[in-house]
Order: sequence, then C-alpha cells, then structure tokens
Amino acid sequence: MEASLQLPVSKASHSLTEFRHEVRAFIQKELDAGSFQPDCDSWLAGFSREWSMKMGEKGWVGMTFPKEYGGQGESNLKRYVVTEEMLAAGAPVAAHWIADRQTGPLLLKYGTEYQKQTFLPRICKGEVYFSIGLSEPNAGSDLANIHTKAVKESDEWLLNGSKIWTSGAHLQDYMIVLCRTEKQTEKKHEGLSQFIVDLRAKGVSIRPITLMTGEHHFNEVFFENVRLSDEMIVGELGEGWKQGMAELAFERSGPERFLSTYPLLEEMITVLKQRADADSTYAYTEIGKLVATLVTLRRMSFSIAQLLEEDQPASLVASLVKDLGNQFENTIIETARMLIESEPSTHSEQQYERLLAKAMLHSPGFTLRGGTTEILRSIVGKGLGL
Amino acid sequence: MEASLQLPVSKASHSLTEFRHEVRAFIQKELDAGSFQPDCDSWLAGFSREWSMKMGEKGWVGMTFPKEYGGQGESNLKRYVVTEEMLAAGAPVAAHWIADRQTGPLLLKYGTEYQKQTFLPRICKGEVYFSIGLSEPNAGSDLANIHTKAVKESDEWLLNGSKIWTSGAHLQDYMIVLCRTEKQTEKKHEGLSQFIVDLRAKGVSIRPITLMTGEHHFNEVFFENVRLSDEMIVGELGEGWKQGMAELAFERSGPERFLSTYPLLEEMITVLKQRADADSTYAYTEIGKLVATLVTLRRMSFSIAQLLEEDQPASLVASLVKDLGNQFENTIIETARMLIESEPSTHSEQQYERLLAKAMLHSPGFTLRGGTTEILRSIVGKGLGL
Amino acid sequence: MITIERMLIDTTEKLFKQTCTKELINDSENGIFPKIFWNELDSMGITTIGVPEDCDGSGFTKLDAFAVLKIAGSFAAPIPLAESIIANWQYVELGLPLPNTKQTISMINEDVDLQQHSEGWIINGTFNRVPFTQWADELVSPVKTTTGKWYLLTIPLNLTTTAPDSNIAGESRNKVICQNTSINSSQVIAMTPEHAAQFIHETLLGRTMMMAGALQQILTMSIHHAKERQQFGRPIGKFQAIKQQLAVLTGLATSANVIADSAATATVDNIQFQTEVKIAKTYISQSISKAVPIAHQIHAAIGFTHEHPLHQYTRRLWSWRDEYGSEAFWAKQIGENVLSSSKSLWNQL
Amino acid sequence: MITIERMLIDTTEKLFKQTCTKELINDSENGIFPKIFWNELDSMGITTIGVPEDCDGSGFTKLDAFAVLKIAGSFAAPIPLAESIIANWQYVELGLPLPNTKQTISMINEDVDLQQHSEGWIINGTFNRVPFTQWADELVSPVKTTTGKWYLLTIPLNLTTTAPDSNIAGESRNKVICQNTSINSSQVIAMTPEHAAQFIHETLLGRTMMMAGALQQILTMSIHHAKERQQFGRPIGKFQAIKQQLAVLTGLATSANVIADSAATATVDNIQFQTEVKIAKTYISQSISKAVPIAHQIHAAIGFTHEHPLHQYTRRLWSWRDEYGSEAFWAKQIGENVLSSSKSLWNQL
Repeated sequence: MEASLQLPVSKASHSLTEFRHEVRAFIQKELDAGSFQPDCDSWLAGFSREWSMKMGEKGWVGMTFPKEYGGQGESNLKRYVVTEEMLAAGAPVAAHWIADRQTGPLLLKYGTEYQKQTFLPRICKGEVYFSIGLSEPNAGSDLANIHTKAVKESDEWLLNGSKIWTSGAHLQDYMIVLCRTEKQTEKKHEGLSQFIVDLRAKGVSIRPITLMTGEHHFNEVFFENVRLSDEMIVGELGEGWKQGMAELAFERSGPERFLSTYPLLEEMITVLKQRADADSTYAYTEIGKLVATLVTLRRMSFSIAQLLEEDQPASLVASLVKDLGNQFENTIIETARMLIESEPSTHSEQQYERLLAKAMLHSPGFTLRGGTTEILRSIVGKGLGL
Repeated sequence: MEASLQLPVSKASHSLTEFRHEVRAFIQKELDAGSFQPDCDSWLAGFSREWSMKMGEKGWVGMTFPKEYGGQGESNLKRYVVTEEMLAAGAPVAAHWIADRQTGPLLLKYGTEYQKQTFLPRICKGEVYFSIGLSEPNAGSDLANIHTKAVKESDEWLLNGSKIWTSGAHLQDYMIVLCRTEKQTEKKHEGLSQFIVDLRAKGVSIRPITLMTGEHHFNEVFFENVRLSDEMIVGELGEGWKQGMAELAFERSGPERFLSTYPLLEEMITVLKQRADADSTYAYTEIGKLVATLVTLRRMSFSIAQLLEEDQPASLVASLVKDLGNQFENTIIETARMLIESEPSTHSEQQYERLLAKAMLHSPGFTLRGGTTEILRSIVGKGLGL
Repeated sequence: MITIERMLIDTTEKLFKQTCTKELINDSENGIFPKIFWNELDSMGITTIGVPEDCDGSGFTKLDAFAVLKIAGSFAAPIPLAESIIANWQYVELGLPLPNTKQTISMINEDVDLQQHSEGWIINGTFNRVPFTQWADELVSPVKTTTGKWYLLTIPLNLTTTAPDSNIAGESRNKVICQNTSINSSQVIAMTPEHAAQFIHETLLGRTMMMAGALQQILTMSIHHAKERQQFGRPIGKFQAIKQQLAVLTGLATSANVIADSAATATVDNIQFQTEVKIAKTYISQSISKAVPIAHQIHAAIGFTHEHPLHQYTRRLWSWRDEYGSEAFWAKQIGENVLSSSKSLWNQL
Repeated sequence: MITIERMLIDTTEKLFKQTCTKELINDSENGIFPKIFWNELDSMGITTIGVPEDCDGSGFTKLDAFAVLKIAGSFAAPIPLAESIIANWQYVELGLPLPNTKQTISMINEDVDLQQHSEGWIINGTFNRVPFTQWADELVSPVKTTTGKWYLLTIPLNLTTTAPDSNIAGESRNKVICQNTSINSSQVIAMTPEHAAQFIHETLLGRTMMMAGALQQILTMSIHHAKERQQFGRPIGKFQAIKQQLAVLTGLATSANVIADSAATATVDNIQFQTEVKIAKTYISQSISKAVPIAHQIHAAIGFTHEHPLHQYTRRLWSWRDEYGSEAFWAKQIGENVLSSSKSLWNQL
C-alpha cells in the first residue's frame, strides 16, 4: 500500500472512554435543562456565546494548547472526543470553532509570544472568536488569486481589499487575513503574508451574504486603509501561503466532515422506533448500512487524530475522509426520505421534518466548504503521483 | 430547451401493438418448445445460426431494407419492436445483430448496387453475418489511430494490419474494415476508407481474445497481404472516417443499451413472487423504482427510433440513453443482490443465480462497448457547446 | 409549419420569461401574490386551457395545459395555475359551469368526515398542505365517505380555519381545518371513483410537469454558468470534470422531460394514464437527488447564495419531489402492482 | 524499529509475491491445487499463526494472522489459509491438540441433524458451499442441536458425498452431504455458544480481510495502469476524469482497510468484536459495487480479458462480498439491533 495511505488503527484508551462519558453527561444535563435544541450543521450555524463560554469553563476550548496559554495541554484524541460528542448532539459550537480548530494551532506554530499571550487565553475561555480570511471574490477554487494587499507606510501597514465567505465575521472578533505584501509576480504564491485584523477596527466593513436558506452566516468583509502594526504579522513576511495551506489541512480532518447531518440520523431512528410497522426489512437494512459507514468514518477520523498527535502527515487521508464523509451526510438525507414519508419544513411541528429541511437546505454547502469534491480528488490524485 | 435535446413523444399505433403481440407469441412458442434459454447479454453472447435463420424466415432481419434487396421496407419502429422483444426474452440474436443494425444500413447508404445485390438479401435471410472492423490494438479510445492499410497494386488492393475486439469474427462471414488508403498526415481522420473483407479469405487469421468470463466472443483479426478488389470498397475512397462514424451512431440508439440484464430482472420478479415474505416494502419499492426507470428508457429509446424514421439527428440523445441505460443494467444487478440473498454461479441449479452470475461477469463490458462513459459524456458536452 | 399549439407555447413562454422575475418569486415568498401577472394569464385564458370553448374555456387539450404547466415550473412561477386549471376541468367534467370564484385544490383527503343533513352537509377534518389558501375563495377536493361514495367538495375557505405552513421553497402550504363546517348541497357533487382517480392523477401530473420544467431550467442555468464562469483562465465548462457532470445532468433532465411528456400524452390516449403518471412522478422525484447536487456543484459558492436564482428552482425541486407522495410512496405502489400480478413484468408493460 | 510482527508481514508478502503468480491462480481454477506453495507456507508455520508456541503453534496473535490473511487476499491466493488457521484456533481453544490432518470449515449449519447413540454420533444434513473439500481430510463446523447445545464437529470427508459447485471466481465451493454419517465421540466436542459465535465471526472476518487485501490490490493495479497506459499522447492518469475516479477508488480501498484492521484489532481487545466484524463485512461488501466498476473502467478493454490479472481480483471480490452473508444480510442484523435497543444510536456506538 502507498505509505501515505497507511492508517494506524487506534483504539480508545480506558481513560479516554471515561472522558467521553464525562462529556456526554455534560451534554445530556444541558439538553435536559433545555440549553439548546439539537440541530444539523451546528458547527457552522449554531453560534452561541453562552455555550462557547460554558465549554471554555470546562476547559474544552483550545484544550490541546499548552497550559501557559490557558489550554489544558491535552491530546488531540481528547479534543477529538469533545468535537465528536458536540457534533453528534448538534450543540451550538460555531462561535469558537475556527479559533479552536485552526487559529489557535496557527498562532502556536507561527505566532509571536505577544500574540500567544494576547489571544490564546481568551480563545480558551471561549470568549474571543476568529474568522478565516482566505477566499476572495471571483477567485473561485484558485485560492492563490489574492488581491487584498497590505502596504507599509512608515511604521504601519495599510490594508485594502476584501475577503468573502467568511463565516460568522459579523459576530466574531478577529480575522486572520492572507494578503499581498509584495507585488504579484508570475509566482503568485510568493509575497503573501498573514495578519491578525480586528474586525471592529476602523476601515473594516462587513456585508452579509444571505444564503439560499435565507440564513446569514457568511459575509463579505471589506478593508479600506485599515491600519495594522507589525505586531499583528503572523509568522514570516512572505510566507503567508505556506502558513495558510497548513491551516487548511486542519480543516479537512475533523468529524465535522461527516457528522453535519448526524442529528437527523438520530431523530430518524427515534421516529422509526415509534412506528408500529411490520415491514421493517427496508428500515433495518438501510439503517444498518448507514451505521456501518458511520463507524468506518469514525475509525478513519480517529486514526487521523492519532496521526496529528504523532505529528505525522495526514492531509491525503483527511481528503479521503472529507469526500466519503460528505457523501455520507447526503446519504442520511436520502435514506430519511425513503424510509419516512414527510414534507420537510424548517418550521414544522415535527423535529424530524425540521432537521430534514435544515439538512437538505445546507447540503450544497457540504462539498463547497473546506475544498470542493474536485479539489479534494485532485489532492488525492497528486498524492498518488498521477 | 436545446433543440438537440427535444424528443418527440411517440406512442405506438394500434397496428404496431398488434405486431408486438405477434412477435411475442412467436417467442413464447419457441420458449415453450425449448428452442432457447433466456440469457443476459444475448445480443453479444447468444450466437445461433438456427435462430437467426428462423427470424430471417419471419422477415425480421433487415426488415427496414427495401423489398428489392430482400427486406420488408418496414419502419424503424417495427424493427424497434422486434429488437426489444428479442432482448427482453434474452433470445440468441448475436449472429445477425451487427449486419442488421449497422452493416445493412451502411451498405444501403454508401454501397454499390453490386454490393447491395450481393449481401443484403443474404443478410435478410439471416444467413450471412458481419463484423465491425474499427478498433485497433493499442488505439484505446482514440479510434482514429488507424494503422491497418490497403495499398493498391495494379488492379488489386493489399490489406495489412489488424483489428481488435471484433465480436463474433470467428463465427461470422465478413468484416467492414476501416483502413488507411493514403499515408497518415497531421489530419489523421483523412485518407481512410472502408472495405468489405471476406473473413475466410487467404491472409486473414483470427486469434481469440478470451474474456475474464472465460468466454470467447471477441477476437483479434490479422490481415497479411489480403487481396481486395475495387468492388469491395464501400462508398468513397478517403471518406471512411465519416462513414465509420455514421455507423457508430446506429450503435448507441438501440434497446440493447439498457436491456442487457433485463432477463435477470424478470427472473428476480419471478423469485420474489414465490417468496412468502411479509416484509415486502423493500422489494416493492426497489422493483417500483426499476420499473419507473425501465419505462422511461423505453420511451426515450422509442422516440429515438421515431427520430431515425424521420431522418432526424439523434446521436446526442442516443448517447444519453446509453449512459443512463448502462447505469440501469448495473442497478438491476445490485438490486437483485439486495433483495435476494444468493451466491451467484454460472452453473448453479437456479436460473436466478445463473443469470445473476452472467450479468455480473458481463457488466464491465456494458460501458466499454459502443463508447465508454467518458466518451459518451464528452459527446454530450460537445453537443452542449462547452 | 407553425401550429396553434406551438404559438400557445411560445406566447406563454415569452410572457413567463418577461414577468416571472427573480424579484417576483422572492416577493411571493414574502407573501406578496403576483396579482397583475395572474390577471394577465387569466385574461389570456391560460387558466382555462383544456376546457372546451363551448364551456367558456380556451379550448386546446389537456396535453397543451400540461405543456403550459411545464413552462410554469421552468420559471418557478409562484401562482396557482395547476390548481386552477385542474379545478376547472373537474367542474366541466361533472357538468358544472366554470366558477367565477378562485379555487385551490387538495388531493389528500383521508381523515375527512362528511355528513348529510336536511339542508346540506357538515364537514369535519383537516386538509393538509393546501397551496394558495390566502388567495383562493374555495378549496376543491374529492372526498370518499365511509360508505365508499365519492364527492367533489367545494368548501368556502372563509368557513374554515387555516394554520400557516410552507414548504422549503417558501411556498405556502397551509392546513385547512373544517370544524362542523356546513356547506350547501350544490357544493357537494357526486362523482365516480374514476373521476376521483382522474382528479388525483391530474394533480400529481401537474406537479410532475412543473418538476420537469424546473429540472430543465437548472440544466440551462448550469450550461450557461459553465460557459460564462472563468477559472484558471478558461471557462469551467472546458474542464473534463464539469463537462462530465453536465452530461449527467443533461441525461437526467432530458429523460425527465420525456417521461413527463409521455404521461401527459397518455391523458389524451387514455391508455394506462394512471400508471404512466405514477411512473413519471417516481422517476423524476428520484432524479432530483442526483440532479440538484450537480447543479449546485457546478455553480459552486455563488449558487449557494440567495442572490443567485438557482435556489428558487432547487428548493422547489426538493419540495415538489415529496409533494403528493415521494418516489418511495409511488414506487411501492408500482412495485406492489407488478409483484401482485400473475403476468410477467414484460407482459404488464 | 523493525518489530517481529513487521518481519512476519514482510516475509509473507515477499513469498506470496514470488509464488502466487497469475498462472498459479489460473491453474487453481482448473482444479490444480498449489501443493508446493502450500507446503512452504505450512513449513514456515504460517498456518498456525495465532496458536501459542506451547500448543505447537507459531505464536503471534490473531491480529497478526488476520494481517496475513489480508496479504493472502491481496494476492488472490487460491489456498485454504483462512480455513486452516481458524480450524486450528478452535482446536486449541477447546483444549484439543493441533491435528495432523487437513481441515476445511463451514459456518453455515442450519439444517444439520445430530443424534447421539451408544458408540458415537449420526449426522444428517448438507453443508453448502464448503471451500477446498478436494484438498481437505475433514470438515470442521460448529453445529447447534435441536436441544440448543453447540458442538464442534470434525467430519471425515471420505464419509460424506460431495457435489461440485464453485463461485464466479472459479473457487470450489462444494456441497457436502452427510447421510447417516457416523462419527465417533472424539469428533464431537461440546462448545459454548460464545465459542461458536467466535468461530462464526472469525470466519466472517477472515473473508473480510481477504476482501480488504484484494481491494487494495485492484487500487494498486489501477494506479499502475493509469501511469503506464498512454492515450492521446499522455498517461491516462493525467486526465481529470481518470484522476477523479482513482481518488474515489482510493477512498474506498483505504476505508475498507481501516475498518477491516479495526475489526481485527477488536479480536485482541475483545470489545464489541462481533459488531465490529459485522460492520466491516457490511461496509466492505457494499464498497465493492462501487470499487470494481471503477477498476474496470480505468483498465478499459484490456482489463476485460482473461489475459490480464485484474479479473482474478474482481471476480473474487464479487464472490466474497456475498459469501457468509452479503451486506444486505448483515446490514439488516445491524439495523435490527440498533432499532430494537432502547438507547440512542450514539449511546450504542
């Protein structure tokens, strides 16, 4: 087998399983108290400062960060357990998701001591949130097509341009902006740098992008002579592309790539259990197939968390999980339709119909975010040496 | 809608329906008499001189050819009915299939009076069979990559080269060979011509290509200084490519593109009916979906027959039918597996297990013959003006 | 030769293209009914196609009406065209005059109780997911009594309670509740089971034609987008992956249109009309789970925004495929019929 | 660090690669058993992996044995390796010495009747689709009596009648018929239901590991072909459509290997072993209907010939996915368990 496709089989240790039960008990308590309603795609759409701060209190945000920066110094596997339990429950984890998943690790790897001291403890408290600043209007899949630029004037930088598809920018605090700090040449991956930009700074304006669902999660963010100090440069000037791509790798590996519609699956099972239906071969078989795929994806994803823990490369396998995971998320929707006759509606009286409507309406996004199916498959193709 | 995608809805006339019943009654009589065993992919694998001659007697081979050449001057719609009934019954129609489907029409369009008089009446009797001579070794999808050549020496042509994937060449009489009659230039579609070649002539040798199924249907045919007279040129010298492509268009439109595994579907239904099984929602639903697709494909294919009857272009829609049809042929196999637990075997005591084994083993061929899925989709893409 | 039917189609298509804009559709989701558009269609006689001229209709055939409904679907038209046309047909077929009031219809009527008394009838029960109740004066629906008799009811909506609901395309699908609703005898017309079946299958086909039209529209949009949108310096339609996806989408949309047209033609021929309609609804509903993701994949992020009109079609397709029974519902019926017959499948087709 | 387990895998892989040629596999389909190859494996102790050294085995764990079976699958090895290993394990676990004779196994034993009498036992019934009966001396199978007790039978094949059959990969799968077959008491060993269940699930996992190996092999072959085969002047792997298909195949083969390995690891941990095995068999069987067409599509015509070795793997995958229960069979059981539980799915996982 290609070495890059070898995945170690990792089994959860006893203590990890105990930890999982602790997380699960916490969620159940909150559910019982009515703190949240399980929802599909909650890591994108479920923004709740209250919930994020509750998780911060438990030490479950930025939990892999070193203790000196407010983290718990815990393993990636433990973090994996938290994310998986939250997604399976459909808990509102969107606020801190990006900061926890990629901004924190980025700053830990490339940030200055000042940046780490300033931002990481507040991320861990679940009170400061970050946006991604990669995509630009009209760039499409060509991520390197960056026109936003920062120009040095005396001791400050002036940032001009715009970013698009920034999820939650209207509710979050900062954005990691990838921009040109040198003139564009033939080699468009060069001369790019990353800055931390305060989304409430002068010169920043945020325009909502209303989704086809009618919801507002995404934004276009404009920068007009936004002033940035040298302190806000992340890593090396000119190394922004490499740093940004490393950030993307964090995006594809997690269970959010196959659990977005899990709450629908759980609700579907609840409904099926209530049905007094003698003709059950169909339901048994289709649910059995979904469970087999779910377990397989969990095993793969957990193995990737293990690889990350060991600092092993995982981007190729992560792409596979995302591709398979997106298909699985859609298969849940189609199976639901086949097993339970209904007319989905976002404001139905039935939780089942609400979850189905939400899952369907969000489904075009599954393959768009974190790399389209084509891009993922091209990454795999390249990995195979084609 | 793109004009090229407009399909007229054609309903069978009363007389056509009566004719269908006549064909069906004939087949039933033969089935009762044990003349043949229904089989999957019978138009490729079911070679029976006896059966072809029986059909010739009924006037059902070359039935669209003019009466002066032994045909019936019947409509394409009537021919459609015959082919569909034969395929649905899994009757052994392979011997005359190519001659009836494409060689006859080719000769009618481009052949000399001598060629028409010589070959067409015997085709119609179901006693003379033709092979296709297009593909060459190592050419792959690049059909224009033709190295077989005919060189004129005094009043004869000397043919050298080879053809591959010629179904039934070891059992058939003639082949329409596409070859170079001029040196290859940059424009590799030019300088090609078609000849009628007697497969029993001196210099022709036939090497079987054993399939993965263990069966022998395909061959590699070698030509070593095979002598051809001018009389055997089909159409214009140098126009072979255009003529050959027109021939290919006949290939994609017929019901053989979605009925190859139909006998398995029929047998599956027979088995399901015998099962005393209360849990039938699964079977009902899956069979219902197959039937809906089958009827849709039949309507499309019948409309194409109508277009051909009216001399309208149909190659784009024919490509769509083949693509959808191949998927349908495979869906029958997978549905069979899901509804009826079995272990398929070509020599099982159960007709169901035999048909399933045959269908599976032949399945890789469905998308290979008559243009691969990629090629078909490229044709469609081109048709859409991409 | 330009036929009068061709002219009808062309004129209707042109009108829809001009009038049924993105904004008009968005407005309708916010509860604004496109009155002017509707009145224009009404005055042109589009709402009475398939009703003979001597019954005050516009003439033409049901086949032509279904062709018009396909156009309505291909423009996501937020108007009760199918509902009005089908109600009109039923009136005429039961020998009643065309109404001056506005009708919507329901084909789901399982839990409705109907009691005759001296002066008229009392109705109790709920009609679920009825389109356009805000606009209509009356609900028209066939109902079967406990004694097995069929009646066509015309229920004034002001005698009912409606509970708001909508599908995921933002089309209103309200609940109509009758609680001891009393209607007079002229509003309850006996009908044969055949008439009731015809009503049901025409309703089903109406929605099916609209799906075929909307599928065609997302294909057209996708082809257009693939030609216009540039990436890495060339139109994305030049990339093999996009080309292949478009080919698949073309196959789905074209086959959907063939089976929809075939079912519509069967109305005229009256041969196996009901089976053909069920097959069309099953086949097309099933196609949507393949077709919609492709259209969105080709449009990428822009097609996921409210700004772009793609969602006006894809959300309707998602809704319509489940309305009046999903492919699971109808496939089960088709399969049950096939497996209950003593004939081979081929002999049943 | 090179572990002893790694050395075992490397050595085995090398031996299979050298010995298990296309010709050897073709010969086996013509009834020629690869004796020399088998004897070499036997003398190396490969057939007793997972049996402790103090029981005359080669040591190592069951996990290592399953890893070896994956290699066997990845070379389409026409030998009774899974059968021998699993029979040996059962003997050892029931406290019996390793046999000197050759065993094949059966896990299907529904219609077998077992009667005890003074001198021994009488067996009546049929064991279907038993591999390698021509080669083996005895058939080993757990059988449940009508009183609900489990026994491990060792039936000398010369006391039975065999009827030839084979799967579509040309592997012999004969019927073994016992008609008043009389065996002695030492050939009927009482076992617990847990032992029987373990035997059944180890048998299932053996085939599953072989599928994972064969899937990996068709991926390797397809990558190789895509790099070597030229068309329109460049390797076909450069075409976007082929690249995308290979990526999908990679996903299928990689995920299959993960879940197979995960089930094999569960043997050691003994946690949810049976569930994990059913899941692995279901997931992988299901993957094959996607994976095999892709491999054939990439190989095009050449892969459809007998000459090319691809079919030696694809025909096995088609056969193995249905052996010991297809994904339909096992998915139904998994689903029934999930839906019968009072716990949420997540709490069952």
